[in-house]
Formats: sequence, structure tokens, C-alpha cells
Amino acid sequence: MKKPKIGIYGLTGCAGDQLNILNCEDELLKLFDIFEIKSFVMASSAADEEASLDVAFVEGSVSTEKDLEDLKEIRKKSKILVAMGHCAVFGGVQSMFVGEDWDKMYRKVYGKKRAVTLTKPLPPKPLAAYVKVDAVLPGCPIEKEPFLKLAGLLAKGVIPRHPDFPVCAECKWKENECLLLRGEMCMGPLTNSGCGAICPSLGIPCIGCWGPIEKENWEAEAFLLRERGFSVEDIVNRFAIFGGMERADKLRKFLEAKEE
Amino acid sequence: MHEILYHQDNPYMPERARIVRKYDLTGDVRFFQVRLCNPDKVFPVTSSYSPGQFMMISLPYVGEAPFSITSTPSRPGLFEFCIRKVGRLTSRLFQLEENDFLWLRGPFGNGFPVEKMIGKDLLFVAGGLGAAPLRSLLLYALDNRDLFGKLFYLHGARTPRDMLFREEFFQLKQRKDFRCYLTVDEDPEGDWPFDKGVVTSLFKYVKVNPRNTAAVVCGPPVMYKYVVQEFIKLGIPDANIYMTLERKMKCGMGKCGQCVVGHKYVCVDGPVFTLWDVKNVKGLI
Amino acid sequence: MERKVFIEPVARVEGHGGIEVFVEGNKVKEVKVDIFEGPRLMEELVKGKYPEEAVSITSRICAICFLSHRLSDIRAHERALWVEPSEKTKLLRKLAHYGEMIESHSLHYYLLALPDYLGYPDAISMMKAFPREVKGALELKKYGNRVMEIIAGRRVHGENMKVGGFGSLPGEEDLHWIAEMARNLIPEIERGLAVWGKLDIPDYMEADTTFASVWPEDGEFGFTADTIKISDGTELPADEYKALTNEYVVPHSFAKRCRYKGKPYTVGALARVLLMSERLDGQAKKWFKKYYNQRWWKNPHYNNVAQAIELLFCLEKIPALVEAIKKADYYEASPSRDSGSGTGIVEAPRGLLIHHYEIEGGRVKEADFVIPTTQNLDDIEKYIRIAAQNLLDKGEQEIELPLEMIMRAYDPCISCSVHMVRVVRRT
Amino acid sequence: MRLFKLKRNNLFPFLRGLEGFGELWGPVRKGRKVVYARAKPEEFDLEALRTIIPAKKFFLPPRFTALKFRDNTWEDDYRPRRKVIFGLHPCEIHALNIYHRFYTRLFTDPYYERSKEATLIVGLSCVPDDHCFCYATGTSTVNEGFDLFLTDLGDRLLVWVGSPRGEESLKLVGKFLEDVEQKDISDYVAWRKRRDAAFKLKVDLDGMPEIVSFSYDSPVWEKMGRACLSCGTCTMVCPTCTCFDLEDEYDLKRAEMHRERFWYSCVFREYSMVAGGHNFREARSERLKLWYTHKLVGFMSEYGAPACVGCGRCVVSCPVGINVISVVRALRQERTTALWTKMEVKDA
Ligand SMILES: Cc1cc2nc3c(=O)[nH]c(=O)nc-3n(C[C@H](O)[C@H](O)[C@H](O)COP(=O)(O)OP(=O)(O)OC[C@H]3O[C@@H](n4cnc5c(N)ncnc54)[C@H](O)[C@@H]3O)c2cc1C
Ligand code: SF4
Ligand code: SF4
Ligand code: SF4
Repeated sequence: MKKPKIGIYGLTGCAGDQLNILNCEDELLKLFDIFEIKSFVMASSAADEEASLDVAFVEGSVSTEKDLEDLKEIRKKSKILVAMGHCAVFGGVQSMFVGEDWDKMYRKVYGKKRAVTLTKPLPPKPLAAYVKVDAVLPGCPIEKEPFLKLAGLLAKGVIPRHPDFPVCAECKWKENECLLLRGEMCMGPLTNSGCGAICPSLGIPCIGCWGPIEKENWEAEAFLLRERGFSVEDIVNRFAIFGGMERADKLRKFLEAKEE
Repeated sequence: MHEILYHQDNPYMPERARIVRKYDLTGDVRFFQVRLCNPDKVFPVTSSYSPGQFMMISLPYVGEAPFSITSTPSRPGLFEFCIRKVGRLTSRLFQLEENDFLWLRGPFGNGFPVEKMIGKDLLFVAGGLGAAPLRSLLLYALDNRDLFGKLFYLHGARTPRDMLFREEFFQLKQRKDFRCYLTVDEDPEGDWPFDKGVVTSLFKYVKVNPRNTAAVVCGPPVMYKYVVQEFIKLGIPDANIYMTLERKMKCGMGKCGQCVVGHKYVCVDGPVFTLWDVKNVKGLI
Repeated sequence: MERKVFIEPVARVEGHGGIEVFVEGNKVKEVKVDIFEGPRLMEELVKGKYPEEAVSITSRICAICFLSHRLSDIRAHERALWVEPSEKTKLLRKLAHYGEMIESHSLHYYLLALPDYLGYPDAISMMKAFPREVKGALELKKYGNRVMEIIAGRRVHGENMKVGGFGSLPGEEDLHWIAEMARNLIPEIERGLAVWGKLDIPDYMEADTTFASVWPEDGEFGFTADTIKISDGTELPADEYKALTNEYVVPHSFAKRCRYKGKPYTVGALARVLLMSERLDGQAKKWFKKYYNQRWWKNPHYNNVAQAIELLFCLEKIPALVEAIKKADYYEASPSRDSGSGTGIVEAPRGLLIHHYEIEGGRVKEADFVIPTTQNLDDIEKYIRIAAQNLLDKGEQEIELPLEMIMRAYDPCISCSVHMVRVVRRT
Repeated sequence: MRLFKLKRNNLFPFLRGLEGFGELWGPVRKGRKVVYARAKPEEFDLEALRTIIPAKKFFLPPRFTALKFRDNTWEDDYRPRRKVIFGLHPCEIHALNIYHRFYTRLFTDPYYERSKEATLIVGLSCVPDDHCFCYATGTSTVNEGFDLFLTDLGDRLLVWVGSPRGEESLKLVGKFLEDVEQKDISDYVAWRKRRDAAFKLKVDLDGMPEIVSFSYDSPVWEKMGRACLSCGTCTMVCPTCTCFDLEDEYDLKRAEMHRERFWYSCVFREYSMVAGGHNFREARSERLKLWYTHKLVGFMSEYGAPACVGCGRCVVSCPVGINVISVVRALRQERTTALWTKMEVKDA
């Protein structure tokens, strides 16, 4: 079988997902062996940007026009496009709901609207807002094991699916007492599994860094947290952090409905 | 202390089979004929099965899924399937060529109660992919024609191009010992020689002794309601009306739980159910 | 004729950056380090959040030094809210911080810097000639990662360290392993340090500059303090960091810029080792003495060896630190007030990192973060300008690599250290 | 059944003696929780009632590699280690009996069977807390399904031998056992009386199958569905929940495919979803209805008893208070204070 050609790219984000690929110290050589790596600028300066790819892994959110151009370019030359990490899948913390419009925030940080002329900034969005995404690997950052599994299946020509269940399942497999019962603000039920419930296993409530699970029942979680004594503001803030672009819209509507 | 003895047989372990023949039945449904590489194996696969049973087809890296056996046990040695390309596993199956391997477990499921049908008139109604399990029973009945009474086979498809086993049924229509009626909802090319309209419109041809008839329906869920009404209109008792159901299945052996409806495991208590079962188990259809 | 040398690391200084050098005739007209990395508006995102939420958000500023971000953020909150963490908490944080230094420095020194000096495109290609060094680097990196994983919860963005304490404390066995491994790995980094002695360090960019780093109150070489030391002799309390940083925005970068008294300055391993050289000890001090000379004050390339020395320093300190951790008492500290302001400064692997907060009613009201790369960018531009001019004078055509190496020496965040070179010539 | 007595100070040597069969596991307190863990006899918590995860984890672990595939051949190298599991209460043993019937009916699950073969079950008596209701489910005492069963009478324990394998284990620990006397029996009877009186949670499960069956269209399900987080906790902690999923993974390093088997749950969204995205149980209320009808009705018609053993795990685990007790009470239209009943029904 011919080695699949892959590229690993980063748009706007913290580079944590690419870094965690580099962090697969024991498997790194194997990865370089199984795939023909055409571009991985974080690890090697030998890049071939002309080549067409079997799989492109893209990290980061689309936050500038340059990001968008790069992304379209990558999409064009790749058979399978994998959104990797929270930023790429959901938009990242930078796309969270903060109750104000993004332009206003931008002006506050940079002084004026056109302070930076290099490329036009865009409100951060996940890849799927612009291009077709074939597979996702959420996580802020992605974890080694799920990445290796995903890469393994892709190497075999199979497009993997992310499981449909929340962190709580893994939390129970790890035999933890539920933090919600202790009155902690755990985001486990609303959050994609895959991390292995690292935080609740350490006694820390999940902050939701693997992003919202599909068809999350966040009304119920909000109800529960209010019963436990948290304010609407507390809840909205917490839901927002890793809620990404889509939950931001839901939160806006939720607050609007409250005001009426 | 005592030694632990392991059974050698693991019903989760698939057996290798070879694709002997494959061709497209319609745009997205493909016919596969496969032969076990080790035909003497009796566990976890056996070459003997009854019509209406299904096999788990296994492809490493993608998983397993249930598929009805469409061949008849009266012509042993081979398994036949018709498979619609809908998702991950089926897409992968479509990439396979003749002589490639796939893996099988089974047969599973209750199958049609053939012995209960003996001596009765048979009325089959198939829609779309429902023809797959029905073909098995039909071929079985035709091979053992003298065991049964009258035999009606009604088959509907959306267009002539969507009709499974079209050529085969054209052939069978020639046979005098059973009545085969085919219909299509639409005929865009305008060359369909037979009936047009929904499958229930074919009931006008049916003449059976309702008290002594086994009726079988197989097709998309929406079809059941209308066809069953026709059966009831004919006066066929609930217990003689059979249908095959589909649910998500991972093991095929009543363990993984994903096909459970009420207290029924579709994989072992079904996939063939009577109308009586369906009425008594909420949620079956 | 205008010649434009454009070096685009499809990568980051906190993201994506590139170097543009405008050449007219034989004169370097302008040097711009462009930062394409999209704006993430972190200062705005944390507003209204609780400390523990802010900590989680800000550690996402950068994956490579998330732990430093987390530590300075926690420190800022603790100073704002009057939280006095237990001795064990402080020591464990220190250990985690060492872990990050080891991970980051081993990656930068071996896998990104050395291939340049030795003429390889990446570490994998360097493998054949230097198998032991590359393997050793991976070992060191893995060790650093594991230390972070044990104490901070994950290799990247671990959530275990929080304001006032920890979610869970590491087990005895893990701590024991950390100490054992540190001892075993010392020869690895010494082997790596030996390579430096064989290299020719370029001098075409040399020029004086100012350095800044933390100035630990306990009199030791370290990465956390409440005071900033500047090479002109000034000592600044953490809260007065703005007297050093003076941030401003330039049109070609989403990363802001800093100047001290109107001039660029440098932070990072080189700054630390130079400003705190008296405080080094053990083998680290020996290696420093061996390689040190006056050029260190003028040449950013020495940042690379400074990192290797720090790495050795951390490994040497770990066994005793682990002993101290085992003995120290732990409690979970809580805030004594719910409003106030505070600054947390720590050394990230690539330099001084500052988080400043104003908290009101338990929630963040204002925030300000100054990251090392921001502080270094003006100096990077300066050194590149000098180097480009000197190289042009010498008639060099292939000047991209030397220029990149300067940028890379600053370890601006690892992806910047690898690159795609594109030369655009205009007539 | 043979019955012996074990002096209190011989308990630890007795348990250590059983290590001749395999690894010793039992309930160990870790902070606020109790889990079954491998430990020394002194570390066991003899008062512990319910572990977070029941003993089912020994018979089919939460996640394991069921099959491997490389070079066109399948391999099954699942070989559970031999274990002695100490401290199972009657409810747990009843649950394992249900587990056993389930996994050996029609097709015997080989993974279960091997684990079962490799396990020595040593039961232990208990005194109920506020959440136990095994009294109502008829599972408060147990006659089969264990190899040894210990009843704690304070200064001594009574030891029942419940299986040939239990009998065989006496070769290892018989030396610690003594014959029972009349006094032991009368003390045991008195202990039973006290224990039976200790059940505080009163719930009436009689007629439950009928009630659940007739409540198929009750608005209660809808209400429950709104509050359910679909977190899966209830099914993971339930000792009689058996659902699992299979998934293929490719192990890059070993260059082999692993077919992973892991606990799955009927409350998860894709549980009843088939190709093309059709979901037979799109609504959470539908999935909960399946959960409760299967547990309380389905098993009844299959095995003549509901599959709830009254261990109280769902009662203490569900963050919004959906559990057998509150569901039963709501369906009976009795008053409940469960959290989920307070959630306003408003249109989302
Ligand atoms: C008793 C029975 C007989 C069947 N006979 C046939 C047949 O003869 N021909 C045919 O084309 N299809 C048949 N199906 C449906 C077939 O199993 C699905 O089309 C197939 O599972 C789709 O798998 P996929 O991986 O391509 O799709 P995906 O959507 O990618 O599948 C996802 C997963 O869901 C499960 N799944 C999805 N749809 C179904 C479904 N309808 N039934 C059970 N599990 C499902 C699979 O296990 C798979 O792992 C039958 C199903 C059952 C239950
Ligand atoms: S602690 Fe959090 S992740 Fe774990 S079960 Fe509870 S809600 Fe879910
Ligand atoms: S438990 Fe939650 S916050 Fe922690 S790593 Fe997992 S998804 Fe992220
Ligand atoms: S019933 Fe409770 S424990 Fe079960 S899935 Fe719903 S919220 Fe979770």
C-alpha cells in the first residue's frame, strides 16, 4: 500500500494540538514512517506545499483573511480534512460568548479598528463554518491516545467517528464520585468524551475543553446548577468558555429570552 | 487449585470468507456472493441457515453490521447479500473486489418459521431493500414448491432502476406455479411493461384463503402500516402476519443491548416478528 | 532595484509570523517581523470570569508555555486576592515549572536550534549523525512532559494547578520517579552541551542591548519572583512592570511591541543566565564558565546555550526539591478578600511573562498580559537589520537562513523556528 | 449448604489464605468514595456499602480489547487474571446472578465466562443505609451465586460455603474455620431481625411491571426527559446494566487492529440510531422509557423478576435525581421531592 500523504497545519490557536503530536515521543518515528509527511512546519522545514494530500490535519480557528485563504488552499488539495482541536472544531476560547460584539472587543485591545493592516481580522470561527470537514478530533488540546487512534484508522483508509457520549461515561469508568453531587460546576455531561475524564479524576470539575457534545441538554444542566445555588451569570460564563461559536448563539438567545 | 478451561469457540470471532461474485443491482445496492474459506466450520459460522436470518459482516478497521441473507438454504455452499451503501462499513464493502476477503459471523436471528408455513398459502410483499430477506424465503418456497399452497409475490420499487433482482423476477414471472407482480411508483423512461403505483395497488390480484395464509412484509418502515392494513382487510390473522424489523446491532446475539425494544432483542427474538408481537410490544414499529 | 527578502515561517510567534526585509541597492531599508496570528483578545475574554476560569482561559494563550501562563495567572490572582499558598504548593509549582523548562528547552535546543547550526532541515535528518543526542533530546522532552503531566494534570493545558493549591497531589511513587530520572538524565544534557563547544557562533549581528528577568527574593537562580531586574541595574517591583514594557501596537503585527526607555530589550534564558549568573551553581555553573565571554551580551545566539545550561540546572535541583516537597505541609489556601489588583510575574522558557489583574467582587474587571515574544520582537527586528546589512555588505546572496536563525534563537514559540523560505525579488 | 464460624481475629489471615486462589480485591475507601481495589485485608472497609462501580467491572471491564487482527487473522487473547473478590453484599450477588443468566443465555459470552471462571466470590453481610431498598426487591438475602459468604456477628463471622469451588477453597483456609454451635445460630437469627428492621427507605415495587406498562404514554417520561443530562451515570453504576459497544481501532505501534469493547448506555444519543441518521429514540424521554421498561418490565417477563436489586446506586448517583425510586413514585402518582420533578416544563 502506498503511504498516505499528510499535512499538518495550524491557523489561529495556541499550537497545542501540533505540540501534542510532537509530544508522542514514543510514536513519532513510527508516524513519520507510516505517513509521508508533506508539511508539518512545526517539526520540519522540509515542506512540499504543491503536493496533493490524502489527509490534512488542521488546527486553529479561522481568525483572519489569511487563515481563510490558507484553509481554502488546504481544502482544495486534500482528500480528507480533519479538524483537530477545539479551535478548529468549535472555534476555540477566542470564539466564546462574551456578551459584546467582537469588533468592539477588538478595538479595546488594539486601540482602533485598523491598527493592524497586515491582514483583515475576522471574528474567530471553526473550520466547518467555511469548508467541508470530514472528521473531527476535539480537545483543548487533543490528547495523544485519541490522536494516535484517529491517525491509525486514517492510515488504514477509514474515516473515524468521534464517540457520541459525554465525559461522564469516562468519569464513571474511572470510578469517580460525581462532582455535581458535591455542588461543583462540572461540565462533564455537556462535554465530548475522549480526554479520559482527566480533570474529574483529579477532583477538578470539567471545564468543557473538549467542546459541547451534540444535542447537549444544557437546559437541564443550567437548571441543576441554579438549584445548586449558582447565578445565571455564573452559568452563562462557564458555559461560554469552551462553548465555541454555536453555543455562543444559544447563550445569547437564552439571555434575551430571560429579559423578556 | 483447579485449572481454568477456556472454550475455544468465541462467537465474536469472525470467519474468513471470499467474495465470489459481485455486481450492482441498482445505483447504490450491490449483490455479493461469498463463500466461506473454511466451509466445515460450524462455529461461529455455519453454512446452514433458514430464510430470514442475517449474518454479521465484519471488516477490520470499520466494524461489523448485520445483513440479511438473500440466498436460499436449499442451494447450499454460498451466502448471498444485497447491500446498500449508506455509511462507513458499507462504503468499505463497496471498495472490495472479487476474491477479496470479508469476515462473517452467524447466522443470527430467528428467521421465518418455515415449518409453520407449510401447507399454507403464501403472500409476500416486498418494498425496496426488503426484497433481500424475502428473496431467500421465496427461493426456498420455489425450490420446495409442493410444500406450500398458492404463492403470491408482490414487489414495489420507486423506479424500474431501483428494483432489486429485476432480471431475476422477469425470469421468475414466466413460472406458472406462482404469481409474481411488480410495480413501480414512477417510470421516468417510460418503458416499464408492468403495473405502476404503490405496492398496495397490487393487492387486487391477490386471491388466497385468508384463514390459511402466511403473509410476509419486508420493506421500509413507512410501508408496513399500509401493507398490514391490506392483510387485515383480507382477513389474515395477526399471528400469521410476519414482518422483519431493523435495529442497530453490534453483537447479533442478544448481548450488546442496542436492538432492545421493550423486552425483545430484535437480534434473537427477531428480526422476524408477527403482527401480534408488534401490537404487544410497544415501540417495535 | 528593491529586493525583498520574505521569510515566511508558515507558523507562529504565538502563531504565524514572517520576516520581511526590504533591500534597496545595497541598503537595508526596513525590517518587519510580521505576525499573522489572528487576534484572540484574551484580555477581553477573561472579563467577568472567576479566577479559576480566567486561569483556564489564559493558559490557552500558548501551548508551549501554558504552564508559565498558568503560574503567572495564579500568582496574579493570589496577589490580588491575598491568597497565601502552602509551602508544598509553592514547591510543587516550582517542580512543575522545572518540568516545563526541561521540555521546552530540550525541544528548542536539540530539535530546532542544533539542526540549523549543523546544517540539517530537521531533527529526524540529524538522527543519523547524532543518534544519541536526538534520542537523548526525546528522552529529556518526554521527562519534562511527564513531570508536567504528574503535577499539572496534562502535558498541555493541565488543569490541576489552581488558585490556592491543587486538585490532587502527586503520589509518592511519581515523585520518587521524578527525582530518580532527573539524576539519570544529567549525562544526556551534558552530552548535548558538549556539542555547543564545536560550533562556530556567527557574529554578524552583534550589538549591545538591555536584558530583563525576574529577580528572586530568596537569592537563588529561579523563575518566579515579585521583582524584575534590568541590566541597567534597575529593580522594579512586579506591579510597576509597565515602566519596563510600555506596550504599543504596530500595523504589521497582531502581537504588540515593547520598549524600555524607548529602546528594544531582550528577555529569555540568556537574560536570566546573564543577570543571575552569580546564582548558578553545580555543573551548570561550570558549563557557564566554560562557554561564557563578553559576546554573550551582544549576541542572541547564546540564548541557545543558555537554555541548555538552565536545563542542566533544573535537573540538578530536582532531587533536593523532591525531598523538600515530601516534607512540606499542604493546605488549600483561600482568598482573604474578593477585590483588589495584583501582578504575577514568572519566567516562561522564552522570557519574562506578566499577568496583571484587577478583580472586583470575585470577578475579573481588567486584565493585562505581556508575553515574552512581545518584548523580544523589537530586538529581533534590530538584530536582523544589523545582520542583513552586514551580510549584504559582504555580498552574501543567501541571507534567509542566517536571519531566520536569529529569530529562532529567541525561541519565539517553537513553530517559528521552522520555516518556509520564500525570496521575492522586485525590479 | 455448609456453615462454619470464623473468629474475628482470624479474618485477615483467612483472607490472606484465599490469595492462594488469586489476587485479593475488595472495598477500599478512597476519600469520600469506596471502590473495589486490590489491597491487603487490613485495608478493606468492612462497613462500606456501595462502591461507585459495582462488581460487574470484574466480569466485563469498562473497556477492553476483545479481538485483535493482523495479517488476516483474528486473535482473542483476553485472559483475565484470577481474583478473589471480597465484600460483595447480597444485592451485588443477586445482580451477578442476573448477569450470569443474561450472559449465558442462548450464546455464552466467552469474555464473561472466562472472568467468571477466574473469580472466587466472597460475600459479606451488611447493614442498610438510607438508600438501600433490597428489601423491596427481594434481594436482601442470597442463597446462591457466591463461593463463600461471610455474615459479620461482631466477634465472629459465619461462613457459608456456596459452591464446589467454595468448598475447594477450604483447602486454603479451612484451618481458620470452626464448627458452629447453637448460640451462633440464635445470634444470627437475632442479627437478621435487627437488620430487617434497619431498612428505612420504604418503597413498594409490587405491580411495577403493570404500572410501567400502563404508563407508556404518561407525561412523566417527557418531564424526566427534559431533566436527564444523558450523562450515562445511571447505567454505568447499575449492577445489572449490560449494554456495550464495539469499535475498531488501529494500534500504530504494534501494527494491529483492536476491536474494543466498552460499556455503553441506552441514554446515549446514538443508541438507537441507524444508518442514514434515523433515530428510533431521538427524544431523551424515549430513551429513559426504554431504560425503565427494560429494567422493570422486560426482565420480569424474561426472568420472572425485575432487574433492579435495590443497591441504591442510581439513587445516590443521578445528578438530577432520576432513579428507580423517584420514577416508580412518579408513575404511581405519589409525591416525590426528586430534583427532576422541579424542573419547569417550558418550551425550549
Ligand atoms: C436484521 C438486519 C438485516 C439487515 N439487512 C440488510 C441488508 O440485507 N442489506 C443492507 O444493505 N442493509 C441491511 N441492514 C442494515 C445494515 O445493517 C446497515 O445498513 C448497516 O449497518 C450500515 O452500516 P454502515 O457502517 O455502512 O453505516 P453507518 O451509518 O456508518 O453505521 C453506523 C453504525 O450503526 C449501525 N447501524 C446503522 N444502521 C443500522 C441498521 N439499519 N441496522 C443495524 N445497525 C445499523 C452499524 O452497526 C454501524 O456500526 C440490516 C439490518 C438489520 C438489523
Ligand atoms: S464529575 Fe463531572 S464528568 Fe464526572 S460524572 Fe459528574 S458531571 Fe460527569
Ligand atoms: S475533563 Fe473536561 S476540562 Fe478536563 S480535559 Fe477532559 S474535557 Fe477538558
Ligand atoms: S437519568 Fe440521571 S444519571 Fe441517568 S443519564 Fe439521565 S441524568 Fe444521567
